[in-house]
Amino acid sequence: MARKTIKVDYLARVEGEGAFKVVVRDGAVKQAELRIFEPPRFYEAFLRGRSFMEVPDITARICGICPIAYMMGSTHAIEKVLGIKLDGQLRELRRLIYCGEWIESHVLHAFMLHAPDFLGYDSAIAMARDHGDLVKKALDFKKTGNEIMTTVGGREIHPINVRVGGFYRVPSRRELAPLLDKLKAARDFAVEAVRVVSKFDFPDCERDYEFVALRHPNEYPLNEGRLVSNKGLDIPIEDYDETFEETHVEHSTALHSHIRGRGAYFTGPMARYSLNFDKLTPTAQQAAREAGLGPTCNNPFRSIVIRLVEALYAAEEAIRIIEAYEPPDRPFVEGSVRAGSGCHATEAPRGICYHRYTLDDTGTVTFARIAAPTSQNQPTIENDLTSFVGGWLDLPDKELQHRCEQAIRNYDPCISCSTHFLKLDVDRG
Amino acid sequence: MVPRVARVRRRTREIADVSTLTLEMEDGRPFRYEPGQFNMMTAFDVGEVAISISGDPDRAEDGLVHTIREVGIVSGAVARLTTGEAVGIRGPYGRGWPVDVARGSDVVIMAGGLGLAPLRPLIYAVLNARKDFGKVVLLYGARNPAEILYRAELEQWRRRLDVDIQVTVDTARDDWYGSVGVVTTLVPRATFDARNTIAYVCGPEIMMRFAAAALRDKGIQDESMYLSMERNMKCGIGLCGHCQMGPVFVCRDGPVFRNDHLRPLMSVKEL
Amino acid sequence: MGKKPRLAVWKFASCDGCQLSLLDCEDELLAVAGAVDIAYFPEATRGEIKGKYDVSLVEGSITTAHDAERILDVRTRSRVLITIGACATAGGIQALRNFADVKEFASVVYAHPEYIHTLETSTPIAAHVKVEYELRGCPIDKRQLVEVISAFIAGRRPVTPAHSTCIECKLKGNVCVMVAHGKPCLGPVTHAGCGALCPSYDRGCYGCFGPQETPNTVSLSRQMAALGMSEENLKRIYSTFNAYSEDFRKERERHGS
Amino acid sequence: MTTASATIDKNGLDALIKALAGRGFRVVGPTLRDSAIVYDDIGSAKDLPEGWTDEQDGGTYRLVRRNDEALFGYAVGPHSWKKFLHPPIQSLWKAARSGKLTVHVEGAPSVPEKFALFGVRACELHAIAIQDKVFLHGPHGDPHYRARRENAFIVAVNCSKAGGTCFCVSMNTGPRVGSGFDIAITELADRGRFVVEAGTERGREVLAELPQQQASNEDAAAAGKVIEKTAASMGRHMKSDDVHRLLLANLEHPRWDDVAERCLACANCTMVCPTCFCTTVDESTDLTGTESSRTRRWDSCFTIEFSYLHGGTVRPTTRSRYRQWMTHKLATWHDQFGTSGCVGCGRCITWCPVGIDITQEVAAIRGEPT
Ligand SMILES: Cc1cc2nc3c(=O)[nH]c(=O)nc-3n(C[C@H](O)[C@H](O)[C@H](O)COP(=O)(O)OP(=O)(O)OC[C@H]3O[C@@H](n4cnc5c(N)ncnc54)[C@H](O)[C@@H]3O)c2cc1C
Ligand code: SF4
Ligand code: SF4
Ligand code: SF4
Repeated sequence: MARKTIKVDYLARVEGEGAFKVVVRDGAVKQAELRIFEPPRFYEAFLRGRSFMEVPDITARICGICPIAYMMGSTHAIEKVLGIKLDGQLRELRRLIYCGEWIESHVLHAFMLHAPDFLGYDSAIAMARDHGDLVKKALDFKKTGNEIMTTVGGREIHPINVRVGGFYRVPSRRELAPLLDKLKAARDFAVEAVRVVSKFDFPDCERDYEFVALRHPNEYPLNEGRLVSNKGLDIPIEDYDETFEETHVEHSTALHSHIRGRGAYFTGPMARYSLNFDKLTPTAQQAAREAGLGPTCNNPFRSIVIRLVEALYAAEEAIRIIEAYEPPDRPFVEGSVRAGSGCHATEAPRGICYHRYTLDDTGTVTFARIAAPTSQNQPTIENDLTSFVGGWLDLPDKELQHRCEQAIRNYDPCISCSTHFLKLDVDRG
Repeated sequence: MVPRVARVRRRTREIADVSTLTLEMEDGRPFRYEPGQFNMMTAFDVGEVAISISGDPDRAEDGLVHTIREVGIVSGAVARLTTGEAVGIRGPYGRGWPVDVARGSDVVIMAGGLGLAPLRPLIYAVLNARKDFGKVVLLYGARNPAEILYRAELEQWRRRLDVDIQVTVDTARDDWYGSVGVVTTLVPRATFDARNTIAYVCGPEIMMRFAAAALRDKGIQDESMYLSMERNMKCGIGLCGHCQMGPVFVCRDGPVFRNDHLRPLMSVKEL
Repeated sequence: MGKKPRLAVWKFASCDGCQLSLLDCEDELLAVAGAVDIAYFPEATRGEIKGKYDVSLVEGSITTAHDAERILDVRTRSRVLITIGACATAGGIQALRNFADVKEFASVVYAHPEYIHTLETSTPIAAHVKVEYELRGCPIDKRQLVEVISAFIAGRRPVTPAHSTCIECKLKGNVCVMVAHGKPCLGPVTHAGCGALCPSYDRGCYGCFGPQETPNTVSLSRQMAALGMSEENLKRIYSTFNAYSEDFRKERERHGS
Repeated sequence: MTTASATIDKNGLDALIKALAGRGFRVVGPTLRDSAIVYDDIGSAKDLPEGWTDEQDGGTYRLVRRNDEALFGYAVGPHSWKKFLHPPIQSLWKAARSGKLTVHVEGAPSVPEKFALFGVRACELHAIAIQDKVFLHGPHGDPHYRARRENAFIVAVNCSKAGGTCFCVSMNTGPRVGSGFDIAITELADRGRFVVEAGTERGREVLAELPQQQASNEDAAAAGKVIEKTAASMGRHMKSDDVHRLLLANLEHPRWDDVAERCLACANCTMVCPTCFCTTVDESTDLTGTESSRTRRWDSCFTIEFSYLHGGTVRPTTRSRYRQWMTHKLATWHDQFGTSGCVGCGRCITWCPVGIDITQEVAAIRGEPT
């Protein structure tokens, strides 16, 4: 049979550029490929030769949606080389700024990118015409997240106040205080938001994932913890390289990750939630229960609910931190520059973000490796899609394409960190 | 610092990129000014620029007249205002052409390009009191025939016979019967009594430099020459500092200067 | 005002941060959407109006042959083309490849460099097509973005001064970090726009808005060296997000290859 | 006008700040921030930089501890009072538009804040007097400046320490405060007292409320000594009597090229100078096209746009821009306003990131060894 390739429209509302290709043979999906075209930018190559002090500012530029994640990963990894461990208020401030990014990123994804799918709009702007109040409140929520980042970090995108060892300047109580009322309003909205999205029409779907997330004895994981999974993995971050492997496939500039000897795994909000439900605040737990979620969730279509539960958590956590805040005596801790290698992983809004650096005795980077969440999830996304598309093959192409888009958006694939437009290619053989 | 609102009563396209607006102040009162003064004109939403008044000072009740060349965004927005539209006016500002000093003397008026606009109120003032002055000569240079400003009016004045009007263009095609060459080439041919003449010059800075030199060659002293300068202006009233030229504020001390004061300043590069 | 102008947002090699700035204008976003037709903005909408656009905001640099073609198409479809951010305006951080061997870079990052199709250089949009206006910053400042859009709608010149960051710093009442704390700062040679953020946070500017209108990098470098900056660090400080802008590139070269 | 002086102690000084606040003034004065002494709101004597001083030189400023508890033992810092009287950003007017034809313009109200400027030095009094000439005494005044200025209460301080870049003596502007204040203070740090005198009736009224003592002859003499000592320890000197002629006769001096090689055209000197007054205006519009406004903002002759005329800029080179700045300060200011534009405060020297020194530049043009 002649090869027939159906080209469908671009996929929008994902951050980054890519395409989706489905190969159909004999009425069954043979292969689904998430192609990531984001032009390579070679961060790991040009980080070599830079001073350790420059790394957070440079890695922030990997992604405009989650710069804090890259700043946190790199600072912590380098701090391990320099023998720095932050505690007290500096550690809290780092959690605070990360909460800002979680709120910004989750609310952006949930309301600006994902909710329009469920409600049948092209965009949040179009959605605003009928759901003005909801969109406005969501924008305010997002703005509050951004304001945390601007207050602590200087600006929301590529903050300038994060450095190895802490911050350049720490905020005063007076500077943080105005955030409190906004966060409290945001928290109230978040409870409502969880309820609103929980009523969306979700397909039934239970996937069997190996969830991988950080777990910390005392808190919902952001910057610290052990790498654990629901299938028995429980390792220190230092064992990441031994445990996970990245491969390079032809159809993508993002690298694919697997657990050595086991295969695909899934990181991100669903994994974090399912592995750390007990560490959520009572309000967040209750909101989740009322939304019909159990302590674990295997339905990727419900990820939007989980994102908002996490945003709710982040708002409460931010409130807690600000209420207890006392400015530390110094904005940063100085380490001793020495040769060595250090790695770290943090929980970016989209999942585990791993960094490893080797420095020479002048503090110059000689080796850098960064594993972004989207590339870790790519094999899982492809597996899921292969399975979903099978059930949709009878749909008209336009409808099929729309379904695929929606399905891909479940994973909030920040393609620019690995990689925009998703072009759907259906090769029906 | 707050503009008054005026309304466009009439807009006339003079030449390709130059229009004349006749404005009416919103309070309905005539706008009085001296020849050579300017206004700060605001195109609302766009910005404010310095524009000379180009009307007849003795007929202020006929409206406030400005002639504007569209060179950029703000001047473009002002020049393209249409009948009825609002425009902001601050002014009149600056020291204009001293008319009285020329009573009893010959008058030479030299204009280059749009420089004719700020000189027009002076021409009206002189013509309105024609018998107070000796010979009146207008030397005008434009880039090409299509660029000649106020053409109909120039014709009218020419027909009066009591003014000597010479027009030249830098370049022309065959259908131009007038003179070709820069405006300074008109000076040697003009007839006036150099020892008893007041000259008024306006045009691009480089043109004014050469014009002043040509007039000097003809025997007119710098003390008897007046030139109008342009400098960047943000306030028009000596507070913003932008229009400084050495010791002077062009907006406040000028824009019209006697050349014995101006020449030393013009001779310093990038002053 | 007649018909609403049609706005398109395009992405080339970048981190998405600059276009995200538009979504980060939470207070103005709906007003912007009311004032212009957002005709093409894949990051925010799957709706797409085909054809020509009154204004295109272009993010990202040109790093692939495909993108070099695509920008030509964007140009022909746009009445006014505005580049947003350091990538689009100066090549971005990825332009560090312009000083290196791309093959070697690819081999460091990818197991199969042969799968990677990329140009030897990362170049600004203006190196490929005519650009009406450039908005600086890594990332752009969202107030400046709203300013540019508002100015475009009103038909006025946007207020985005090209002078030094120092002026903004002083307008804010900051204490100079270089003079009072001895910290090297690129503020004097850096284009204004950010509101002098870094000095407000007690650190020297690292030049993310690129060179100001008349930068004297030679004199500043001399002073930073006097403050203890090594040649190597002098080279590094000019080698970031605007490394490929002419002024920073030349200064970079003065500090060793 | 001065009256027989009295002395007050720190409590008296504190009472003074509170008395001013009680009269509805927003009291602003020297206080510590970001390792410098800036001018900002002060609520009590505790907010003053007790026991601190500064070390200043071309391009450098460092705070250092004094070995006493002096409250005014430092020279001028990065701020000047113009930030209050001639603020960096001033709204001028707003216009509301309905339809294409109707525009309603409303001037920004000049409801002034009532400032009490606390701790104004002699050079700064002169600087304020100079800005008065610019903004009040010309043919067109600035209503916003006028409103703030007329309300301002001035507490001056005689300098007890010359800064490393000070040269008020050369400019005949200090260190002794002459006129233009409501109250003047001289700190006798070693005695923990301040000699105070009133310069105006309202100054006298305020002083009368403070706990005080008659100044002894000894205290008065000590105050005189403090000022004399300051005058004798200026960090910089400039021969200023002929500087007008000197600069205007040397507009093509090679030294301008030399300074252009060093000058960053960053404009810091103009921003910190207490007399520099230049501004530009920004138009802004909202997204709905119904409102626009104009705002005035500090500008500097070091920018390209400053002298921009269609087709090019009058001063494209740093050479001509620096020359404009310096000749304006020291020479053409005399022609424009009948006074020097420089009061010898030294800020432009200290806060120039590369330490360009106006006194040295003058000396170099004069042909003195620098
Ligand atoms: C005293 C005086 C009288 C003038 N009279 C007239 C007149 O009668 N008719 C006329 O068409 N033009 C006149 N001009 C020139 C007119 O002001 C400029 O053409 C206008 O400012 C250009 O502004 P723009 O924004 O359109 O152009 P752009 O080139 O975009 O200029 C940007 C900005 O620079 C400044 N600027 C640029 N050129 C000049 C200039 N030549 N003079 C002052 N500021 C400038 C303005 O602030 C302007 O907004 C006069 C200028 C002065 C100083
Ligand atoms: S101060 Fe400099 S580096 Fe910092 S945000 Fe501004 S332009 Fe960027
Ligand atoms: S020119 Fe310099 S020394 Fe003179 S008043 Fe201004 S800042 Fe002070
Ligand atoms: S003199 Fe100094 S402060 Fe002034 S513009 Fe030049 S470098 Fe900047």
